[in-house]
Amino acid sequence: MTRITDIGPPHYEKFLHPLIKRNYGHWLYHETLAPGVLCHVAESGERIYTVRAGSPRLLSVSTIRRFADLADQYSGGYLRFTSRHNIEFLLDNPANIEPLKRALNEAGFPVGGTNNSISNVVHTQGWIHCHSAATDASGIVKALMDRLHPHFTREDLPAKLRVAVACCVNMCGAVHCSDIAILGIHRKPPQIRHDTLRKACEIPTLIASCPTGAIRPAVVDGKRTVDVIEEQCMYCSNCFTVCAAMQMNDPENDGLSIWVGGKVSNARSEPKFSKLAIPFLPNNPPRWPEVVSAVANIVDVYARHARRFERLGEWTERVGWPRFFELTGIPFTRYHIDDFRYAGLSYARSTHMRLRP
Amino acid sequence: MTRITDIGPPHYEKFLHPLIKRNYGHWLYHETLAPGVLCHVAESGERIYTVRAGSPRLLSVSTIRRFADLADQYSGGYLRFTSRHNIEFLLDNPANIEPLKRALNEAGFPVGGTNNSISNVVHTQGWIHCHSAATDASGIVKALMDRLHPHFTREDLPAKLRVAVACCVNMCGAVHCSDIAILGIHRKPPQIRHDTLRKACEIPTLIASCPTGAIRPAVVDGKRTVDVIEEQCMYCSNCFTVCAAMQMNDPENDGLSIWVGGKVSNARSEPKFSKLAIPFLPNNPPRWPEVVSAVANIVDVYARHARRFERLGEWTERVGWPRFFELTGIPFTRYHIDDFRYAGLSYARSTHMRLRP
Amino acid sequence: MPEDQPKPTPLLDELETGPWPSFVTEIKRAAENNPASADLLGLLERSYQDRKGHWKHGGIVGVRGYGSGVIGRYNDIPDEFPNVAQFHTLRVNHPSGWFYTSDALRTLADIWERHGSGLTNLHGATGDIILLGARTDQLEATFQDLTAAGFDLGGSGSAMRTPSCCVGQARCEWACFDTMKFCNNLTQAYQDEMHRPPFPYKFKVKASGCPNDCVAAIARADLSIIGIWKDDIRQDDAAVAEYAAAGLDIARDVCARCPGQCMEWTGAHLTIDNRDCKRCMHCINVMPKALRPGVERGAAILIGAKAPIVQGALLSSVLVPFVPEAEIEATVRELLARIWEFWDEYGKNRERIGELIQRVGMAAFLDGIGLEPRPEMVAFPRDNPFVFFQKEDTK
Amino acid sequence: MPEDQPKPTPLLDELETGPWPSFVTEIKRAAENNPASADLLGLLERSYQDRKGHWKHGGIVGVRGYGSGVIGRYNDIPDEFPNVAQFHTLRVNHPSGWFYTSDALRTLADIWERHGSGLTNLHGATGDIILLGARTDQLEATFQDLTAAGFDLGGSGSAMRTPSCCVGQARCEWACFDTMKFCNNLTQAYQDEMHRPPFPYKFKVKASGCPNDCVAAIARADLSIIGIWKDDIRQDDAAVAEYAAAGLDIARDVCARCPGQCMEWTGAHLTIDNRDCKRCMHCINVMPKALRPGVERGAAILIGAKAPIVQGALLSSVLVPFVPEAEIEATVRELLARIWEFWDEYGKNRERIGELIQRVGMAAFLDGIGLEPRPEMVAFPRDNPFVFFQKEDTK
Ligand code: SRM
Ligand code: SRM
Ligand code: SRM
Ligand code: SRM
Ligand code: SF4
Ligand code: SF4
Ligand code: SF4
Ligand code: SF4
Ligand code: SF4
Ligand code: SF4
Ligand code: SF4
Ligand code: SF4
Repeated sequence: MTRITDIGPPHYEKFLHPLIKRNYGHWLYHETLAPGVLCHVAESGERIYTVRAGSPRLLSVSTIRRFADLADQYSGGYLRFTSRHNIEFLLDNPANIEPLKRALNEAGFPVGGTNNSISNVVHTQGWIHCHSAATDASGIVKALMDRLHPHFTREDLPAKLRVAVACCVNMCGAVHCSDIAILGIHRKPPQIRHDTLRKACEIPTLIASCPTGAIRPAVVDGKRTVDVIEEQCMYCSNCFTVCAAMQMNDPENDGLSIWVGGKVSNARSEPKFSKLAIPFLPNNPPRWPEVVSAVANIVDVYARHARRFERLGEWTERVGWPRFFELTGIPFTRYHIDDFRYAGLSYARSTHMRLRP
Repeated sequence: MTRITDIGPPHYEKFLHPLIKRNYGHWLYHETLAPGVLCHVAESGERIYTVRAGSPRLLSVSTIRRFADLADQYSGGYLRFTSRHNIEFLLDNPANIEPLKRALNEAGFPVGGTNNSISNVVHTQGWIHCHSAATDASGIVKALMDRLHPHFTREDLPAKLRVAVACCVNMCGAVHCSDIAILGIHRKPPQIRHDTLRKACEIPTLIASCPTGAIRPAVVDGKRTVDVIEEQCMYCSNCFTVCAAMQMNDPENDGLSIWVGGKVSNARSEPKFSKLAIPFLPNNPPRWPEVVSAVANIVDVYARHARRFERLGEWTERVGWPRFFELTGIPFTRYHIDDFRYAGLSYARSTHMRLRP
Repeated sequence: MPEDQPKPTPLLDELETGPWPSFVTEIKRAAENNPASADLLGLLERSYQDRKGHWKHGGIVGVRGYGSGVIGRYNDIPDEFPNVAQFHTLRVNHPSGWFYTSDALRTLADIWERHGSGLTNLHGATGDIILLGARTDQLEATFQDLTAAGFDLGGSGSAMRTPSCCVGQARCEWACFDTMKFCNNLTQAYQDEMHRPPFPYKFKVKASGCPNDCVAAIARADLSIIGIWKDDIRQDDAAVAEYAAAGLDIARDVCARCPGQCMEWTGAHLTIDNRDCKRCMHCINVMPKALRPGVERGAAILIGAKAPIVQGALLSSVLVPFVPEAEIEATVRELLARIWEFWDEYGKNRERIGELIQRVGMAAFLDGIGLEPRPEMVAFPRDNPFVFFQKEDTK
Repeated sequence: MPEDQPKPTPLLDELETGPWPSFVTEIKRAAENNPASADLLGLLERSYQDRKGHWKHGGIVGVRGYGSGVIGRYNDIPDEFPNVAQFHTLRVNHPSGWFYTSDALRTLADIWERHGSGLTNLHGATGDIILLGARTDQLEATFQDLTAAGFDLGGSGSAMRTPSCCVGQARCEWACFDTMKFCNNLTQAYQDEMHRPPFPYKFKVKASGCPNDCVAAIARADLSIIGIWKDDIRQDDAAVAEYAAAGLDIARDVCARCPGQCMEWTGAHLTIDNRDCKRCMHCINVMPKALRPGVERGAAILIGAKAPIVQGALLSSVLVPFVPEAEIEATVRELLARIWEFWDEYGKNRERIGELIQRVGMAAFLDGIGLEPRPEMVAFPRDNPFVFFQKEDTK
């Protein structure tokens, strides 16, 4: 058998529902029938029904097979996943909607995530697979969504609310542009394993890897190695990426920071980066209670105060960040003031102020 | 006689109109009676009338005496100057308004500059007095205001329009936050007078003065001097400020750039920097026709298209900069794209676009 | 082989309670007949106890002839967890739009049950099917089974990464171009660049059918293709009236939120000054039955997004304001060739294209790839007066 | 002494035509009986011909015991224009608010006719009375005449510069504090810092009575004091109705332009949700008879504005969001002491305070001067994830 290479992925057409194929590019409008249930109407008058369910993203083959079975039973075998890791069944028969919803709920997969809800949490590997992780990702998502899932199954928020978790500042996923982002961080300079460093790493490459120039050559026990100027280290872990002897993990000092007000869409306002809300919360598995209640609090405050169709960052921009800190009760600290390249542009350069808290 | 020092300026109270003294801090509202004529009404019911006239700022003692005479005649001897170098006569008797206006007009000082007009042009020394000037200032202002003065004597613009001229990038005056700013610029690296450099300047200080590191030590004819890496020079003149042997003046390459859309006030929008409209126009005394018509064109386009109470920068932000370039006919070039510290933040980071010119 | 008695995992067990579907349950399901998954559970419990990860740097592992598609991974206490001593993931290129049939999913499940941990991510943050954890000696076999079934690996390392796209014209009325066709064609066109890393660093392409940007292209793709239209929003007055009748506050919730400040609702009639419309989608989003993008459709091409490491995060910025639908693919391919050439010549090692543009300046980059500067490329023209004039413009 | 026949100045003569008052006419007036002004005219004509300036670097000139207040100036063709071979300007501190009596102006005119060119700027961009051009040997005499008449020099060089302020409570209903009193007191308090340059670079203070900022404090003062109020806008409904009746489109021209998005006009009644008001002044500006700032008045203190040389222009940013009227002066003086101490310790030569803050970071600066961080100080909290944690906050 000749070895097959570079064939790329299977062509998507093979996987399209016949109704979709017929109406491809000819959709007219859509309606929401219930949270998690959409109906897209084609120019031809045909309708495709979508039932969306939450997924833990980390799926065993047995669950995959279960999804396949559900698809066979209710959607002619057609299904897809979304850009936020939800699963969507594509039905031509509306009579199958309720049975499918029941089956999904029984199997433990909540239906929802559409429109002005909290959809699935985009997240990363964490302790499941990544060497770089300052925290776990899946566990935080599970703990958080156990608390927030009513906002998944109901469309009860002013606008879409996108939550994301990244287990380190590499920020795999669009964490930097999320309504609420939970970010694993280090808070101590690398601990250097001088014994293994020489063998494992090239010292010049290592020194060059540090964006702040905190790493310099040193001699320890007569051997060439490096040391780190502590004040200059911003715990970015870039040195660890190029050299495993620069250990970043530190159970006491690693933890989570919370960022808010980012968005991706161009709807109304331009895309925005998330901004720091809480600089540090402890890494507290298995349920990260500090993180969960901090996020739930922010969601509550937002839900109560924002106007209709106002994303979290649009709300904070309208009412002002001081109001955000006041309403959430989160203390404003020196860490909230930027000190990076563009810091100056984040200072308040006007007298536009709401002076009565 | 003992030498008097450190007495500071005379106390302003000595110079206040008695009506002003009586109502100091107790003003209720104001009205505009005509362009250049304001009436401030005090809580007491008393009224002070202000007649404002344009001034060239550069005044001979004989003109100063003339103003003093006019004040004696019409405003009890009380007058002031504004933060934009206009002169204001303070009258308690409204019957004097018209005679004063006539007298001012006869003397060649136009009355106006209030509300939605072009007020006086804030400007700097230019060839009158400054060693650093890439152009003259007073001459440009005169030529420009000869053209724009109807906008001074009438309040016929959508909002205030503040014009400023600075004769070099030191930008004395609030040129960087003006609706329209005219800026004298160099476009060539300094010509080094190697003969005088050694005597006149300290080489290390000189090298350190260059923000881009373009200056390096060199030896010419066996003498220690410096040279300039041309590609790295941004013609900022900072080296010339510390060392006169770094000559910047160059009649062919010095000239003017035009900047638009800045503002200072917090009214409606936050204060803004002016943005580049035209990277270069030639230095063409005595009337700088290219500059005058470029600015007049921008004023015209603004006056025709902006909404009421919309400053120039607020208008461009609403309709978008592409529209500004289209309507004014000014070509958009590589020079309009920033390449300084914050450049990245000036790129268009959304799809918010008006696609039909 | 699993041990007779699975190690207790009290911390993880806690995460099997509660309404949200549990990844712990998934691992346990896989662990039922897979020793690697069982050890993964144990190792993860250890991380939960120790509050730190137990994975080490991956070495270079992969399949024959490919330089990417596999992330090597080893744990740091292999004696205790030997079945995950090697636990490499395969990134399998997903079908555009993440559409599947039940059979396709079963095929993947079967292959992965045979060769790996039985655990997956559907999907990875870049979009790949992540097959989560295999021994080195299983990589090639998995690969061969995958290609036999019509699947191939995605990108990793300093390569073209697996492109992704929104559902687009398959199920969305707003898609201004065929994102799935575009994505699939592009993926096929750059198989070599995906599988044999040729670049200074990673390069990602994502395509969204409209400015809602449902694949977050503007935030996380080096080249972001976002559908947009040029002409007027199509408007159905009767349907507008329906929304109003149904209680939508059009003045407050639509017009007042329009960033173009170009909508007016008289209480009976809606007018849009389309010239000032910023194509933000908001009014269309709120009234999908009444408003639709225009018919002169195409895409905007933006460049340079990335995560913060190490010079700060970037959003993509406008490179080409509008390309008509029919020309998108050709334009992108032409651009990619020029961009990659420039990057190859001037990019430093581990420098994303967005960082390179920031370093050399947008104008120099445009010169380099032969594009004219356009005002749509900037949010505003420069406000700093230090202009580097070019020799040819001076005397 | 003027030559018998003044040199022809055809280029400058051109600038005596046209409706705007002519500076050339002013120079000619002065030149009538002043040889320096006559030579200035000639030298300027030469600049107009050559299209370049003819002034050289000024040396250190001044009056006894002062390190500032005089800008030295020499021309580069002194043989041709000997009467402006030395042409130094004196910066004379203006009375706060630029108020004068006719007598005061005449006194200044007389002094300057005696000792200098007879030319002035009313006023310089910092606010001083500029006496434009004197020989070195006249500086001390001018100074003594000035002080005898109750005037003194302003600042120059690395000194406290002449503070300035808007007309404020003298003639403006919106002034939230007494800018003129503040400005005058401050000027008197820092005579030493003004006259004997003690700093790394220049330091400017400007005070505006309200957010309209009529002295551009936020754009060009190292310390910007801007009046503001804390409570509700005072509203006179009858007067609002008058404006509406007179044709003002309150919905479009006022409410829709309100950056706080907190105004509503029903067609009959105006409501302001004052909690969300950003104190921008717009509605008050448009309807001065109907709306007024509240009664709980004071000022915001902002720091750091400067022109672009050489790290880019800066606008001042919020340091203290609100100080009640009665405490403004004391607060500013206390702050100045701490700011100058910090600047003295950490500032580099020719580094403005705003640049220093950018270099060391706002947080470090606040630590240094003993102020607590407040959310009003930032437009938005940081978006970059690289936080330098302090030792005391970690374990
Ligand atoms: C299925 C999916 C695309 C895909 O190819 O997988 C999708 C599908 C739709 N999106 Fe989306 N969006 C999807 C991810 C996104 C993302 C990306 C993300 O979240 O990472 C965004 C950008 C989010 C952001 O700004 O941070 C996104 C921003 C929107 C918006 C703009 C919302 C806003 O007001 O900012 C709309 C318009 C709306 O909902 O009114 C929208 C609207 C829609 C519509 C209504 C489009 C249509 O007519 O079919 C679709 C159903 C919406 C729904 O879920 O309520 N979609 N949508 C993605 C579902 C993710 C999920 O499982 O929740
Ligand atoms: C006299 C003066 C203060 C002084 O102490 O000298 C002054 C006086 C007044 N200003 Fe001003 N402003 C004065 C310079 C400024 C400046 C500074 C500058 O131009 O360099 C600004 C900031 C300009 C900017 O944003 O670039 C300024 C921004 C305003 C504004 C806000 C305008 C806006 O919409 O952005 C107002 C409100 C208005 O006019 O509606 C205002 C309003 C006023 C009022 C109506 C205040 C009042 O109730 O008395 C005064 C008469 C206004 C007029 O000229 O129409 N004043 N005003 C200054 C006159 C300058 C001149 O001769 O033209
Ligand atoms: C698997 C995945 C996370 C996930 O759980 O889904 C992932 C995992 C890793 N990413 Fe990522 N990235 C993944 C999507 C992303 C994304 C999102 C995207 O592509 O849309 C980003 C942000 C966008 C971007 O590219 O900037 C992202 C930004 C990074 C970065 C920062 C790159 C930068 O230039 O800022 C790194 C660090 C690096 O390259 O050295 C990184 C590095 C890594 C490494 C290879 C760790 C490392 O330092 O070598 C991680 C391997 C984990 C593991 O053991 O499996 N990953 N990474 C995602 C890829 C799955 C897939 O192929 O579908
Ligand atoms: C006279 C005046 C311009 C005018 O025609 O009104 C002036 C004239 C000079 N300025 Fe200025 N500046 C004048 C107000 C300003 C202002 C406006 C202000 O104070 O409100 C600014 C912008 C605000 C600021 O301070 O940033 C200003 C920013 C500069 C700078 C840039 C400083 C910076 O940090 O960016 C320089 C360059 C320097 O200090 O080396 C400078 C330097 C100079 C020097 C001393 C030239 C030099 O390089 O040594 C000029 C002397 C000209 C001469 O021969 O008389 N001048 N200068 C103004 C002072 C008159 C007065 O006392 O009333
Ligand atoms: S965010 Fe960091 S720790 Fe998490 S998967 Fe990406 S690289 Fe690994
Ligand atoms: S963590 Fe980052 S800042 Fe700290 S030493 Fe390593 S590379 Fe440098
Ligand atoms: S702007 Fe430049 S040339 Fe003009 S006065 Fe100021 S320093 Fe001199
Ligand atoms: S003009 Fe500015 S950039 Fe050029 S050499 Fe002089 S100091 Fe350097
Ligand atoms: S990006 Fe636009 S076209 Fe694509 S799915 Fe989202 S809304 Fe539809
Ligand atoms: S698409 Fe956005 S900008 Fe255009 S009319 Fe609708 S709301 Fe306004
Ligand atoms: S700043 Fe305010 S208080 Fe001062 S003059 Fe201007 S409008 Fe009046
Ligand atoms: S002062 Fe400005 S923000 Fe406040 S209500 Fe008036 S317009 Fe709105």
